Amino acid sequence: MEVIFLKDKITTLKNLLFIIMVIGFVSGCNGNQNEFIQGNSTFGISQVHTSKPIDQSVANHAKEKIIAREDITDVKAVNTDKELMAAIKVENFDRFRLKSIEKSVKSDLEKKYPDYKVFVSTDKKIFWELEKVEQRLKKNDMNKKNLKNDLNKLKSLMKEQT
Amino acid sequence: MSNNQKKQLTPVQQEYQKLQKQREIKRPVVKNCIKAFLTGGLICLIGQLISDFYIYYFDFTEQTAGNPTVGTLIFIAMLLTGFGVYDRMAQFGGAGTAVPVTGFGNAVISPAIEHRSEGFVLGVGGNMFKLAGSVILFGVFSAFVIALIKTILIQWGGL
Amino acid sequence: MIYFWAFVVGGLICVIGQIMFDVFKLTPGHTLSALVVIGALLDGFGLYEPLIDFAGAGATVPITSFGNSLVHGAMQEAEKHGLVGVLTGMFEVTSSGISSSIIFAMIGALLFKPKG
Amino acid sequence: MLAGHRTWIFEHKPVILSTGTVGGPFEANGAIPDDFDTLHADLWLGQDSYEKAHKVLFEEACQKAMEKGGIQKDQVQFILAGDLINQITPTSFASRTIGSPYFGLFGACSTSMEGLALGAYIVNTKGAKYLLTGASSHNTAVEKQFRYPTEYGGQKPPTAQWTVTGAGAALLSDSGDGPRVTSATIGRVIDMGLTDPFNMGGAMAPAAVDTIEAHLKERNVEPSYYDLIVTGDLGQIGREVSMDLFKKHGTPISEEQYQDCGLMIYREGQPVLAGASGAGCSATVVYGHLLNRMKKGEFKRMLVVATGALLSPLSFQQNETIPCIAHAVSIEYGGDQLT
Repeated sequence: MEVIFLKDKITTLKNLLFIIMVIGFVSGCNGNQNEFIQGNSTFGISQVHTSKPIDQSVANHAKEKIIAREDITDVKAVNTDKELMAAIKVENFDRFRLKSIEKSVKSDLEKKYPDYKVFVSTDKKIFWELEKVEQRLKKNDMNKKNLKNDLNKLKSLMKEQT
Repeated sequence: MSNNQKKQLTPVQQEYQKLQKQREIKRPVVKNCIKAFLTGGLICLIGQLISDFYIYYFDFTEQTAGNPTVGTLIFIAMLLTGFGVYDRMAQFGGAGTAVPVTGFGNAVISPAIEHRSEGFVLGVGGNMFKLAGSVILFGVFSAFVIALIKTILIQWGGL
Repeated sequence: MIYFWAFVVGGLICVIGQIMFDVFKLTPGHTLSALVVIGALLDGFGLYEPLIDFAGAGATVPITSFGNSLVHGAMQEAEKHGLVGVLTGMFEVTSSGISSSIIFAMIGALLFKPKG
Repeated sequence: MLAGHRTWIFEHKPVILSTGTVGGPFEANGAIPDDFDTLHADLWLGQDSYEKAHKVLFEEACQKAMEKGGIQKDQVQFILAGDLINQITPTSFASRTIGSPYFGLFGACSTSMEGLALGAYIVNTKGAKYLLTGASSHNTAVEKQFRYPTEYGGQKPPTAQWTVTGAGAALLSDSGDGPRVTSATIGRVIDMGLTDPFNMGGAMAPAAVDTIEAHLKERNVEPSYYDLIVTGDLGQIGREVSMDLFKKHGTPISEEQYQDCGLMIYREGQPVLAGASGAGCSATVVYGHLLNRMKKGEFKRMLVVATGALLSPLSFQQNETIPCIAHAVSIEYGGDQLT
């Protein structure tokens, strides 16, 4: 019996493939929309006003400065007393120049905050992680040690090449 | 090359080939390209989803997520090949299934499964790379030449 | 947005492959070998990395990225060890594709019978 | 008796006493499943390799033919058969089981009629009383050898053909009742310089045309003498191209009269692209479907032209062209026959 339905199986397979494709397309477009909305709403970038454990005003200023650039759609940044770490999201078509954007942002920040060791990343992972750190800073459930550990972890992730 | 071959043909052969060409069913190039675009795009989209999954839930960056993504895609290719689905997908998708890394996986896995009847050493081992071997060869050799030239230019040319 | 571009760029690379199949009547072996060489060349000119930054998996999943990462591995080692690095660093980056293919092929051979 | 350069007229008209046809799952799902004696739902036939399954296919076809003809295997004098696998091992191994003296033949997909022509000649000259002839092919065993592993995702162009999983065997005898083999024309190797291994029909068509025209001329009959002129596995393209050639040469063969086994065995909707092919294609269709129809009286005379492409994976890789061959055998049943 199995044999006789071989042909029908193949057609179902084809249909299935087609449906998966359509779903893929639709969900792909949805993804875009979400991101698009996010991109717009981040004109008011997330600010972290806290002095505990470390004052984040440097990070906040840095964020304002970075977001002013046209090719950058979103930014997260955190600072300790010696280090400043920023993760940026780049406008889609400018992603072809990702490496040079990263470099120029880094050198800008280094000029502006010569007292800080600056780290800039375009990586999604760093972006998401920094976002988490910012959230926790906002909720005030972070101490100096925690923050340092987190940033160290991110630094080692950034150093890791494939 | 084909020009050279044409020259060696006798008039009778040339005449027949012309006649044959008219009757040959043409490959539906545009349709095939659209199918390849959709299938290939879908596989890459799935790859992106897997990659983001690894980045989000594990300690991988965009750079390092490549390895587990490739591994996962090849694992999926193994299942699809083993259950006899990948060749059916390929008849639809053409290059859309062959060009992504899943196609490379399929090219290694399918002869391995096929030649199991000749034993693990001579069959599976001996035939595993009979399709993918050329990809590795030309990839490695061209990469070698390119990297060599680039290194020499950087070291001595001060590029 | 990255999903959209991954789809489009990945799809377009496959279309190039399909054209090589159908218009130039190349076998899959020839086509894939040519694409790998193209990937290696693009990286030689420093063009493939920006494409990966732009399209993500759309550029890393097609076989062209195999050529790209071979060159990349070789260049990384070459920076550290000079010319010898070109030889030794080749598989530094790509090893996962090949090793997972081999491992899953063996597992596949143990688990499956060809279905025909 | 030789007529012309390469046509044998069999004055004693050897009889096809009985036939045996065996098919696989894909054939069971095809257009003529009722004309197979045995159909297997399992492509492996319970064996552990495709090649062994291939061997079993032919064994079963031979046994079926002997069973239906009421002949014991020690009464069979010769086996003339072949297949497509390297060194025709499946057929040789099957003949080991049957144990009769054996001629291994290779004519690619034309093997079925090569065997029938030679077998008829031997029986006609009293070289044997009972003789088995046949051919077989197994889709995946052939795919594995000639193309890619079966699970490999290679897209086949619309000119490609589907190799039949099947075996057909015929028991020939000098006396008895059944369709009779009346003449045969042996083909020449014809090469039109085609190189595409996914377009066999186009490459084989000139060989079929050459043999058919030689047969008609040397036997001195009009095409209308035959109710059916049936080619082995030209497929859609090969059939159309050969019709073009007939028109060009002024050979009056009509569309209805000119059929192809490769277009009969599967039904529409099966993913066979341009049609069926393989040594088992002409063997199963002729020994099953067509002889059954003949016995029912649907037609009286047919000319079977099995076509073969004599390439190997190696010759293709070395950029060689595809040489082709076709053998024609006329089978007649009832009605008046030429002497």
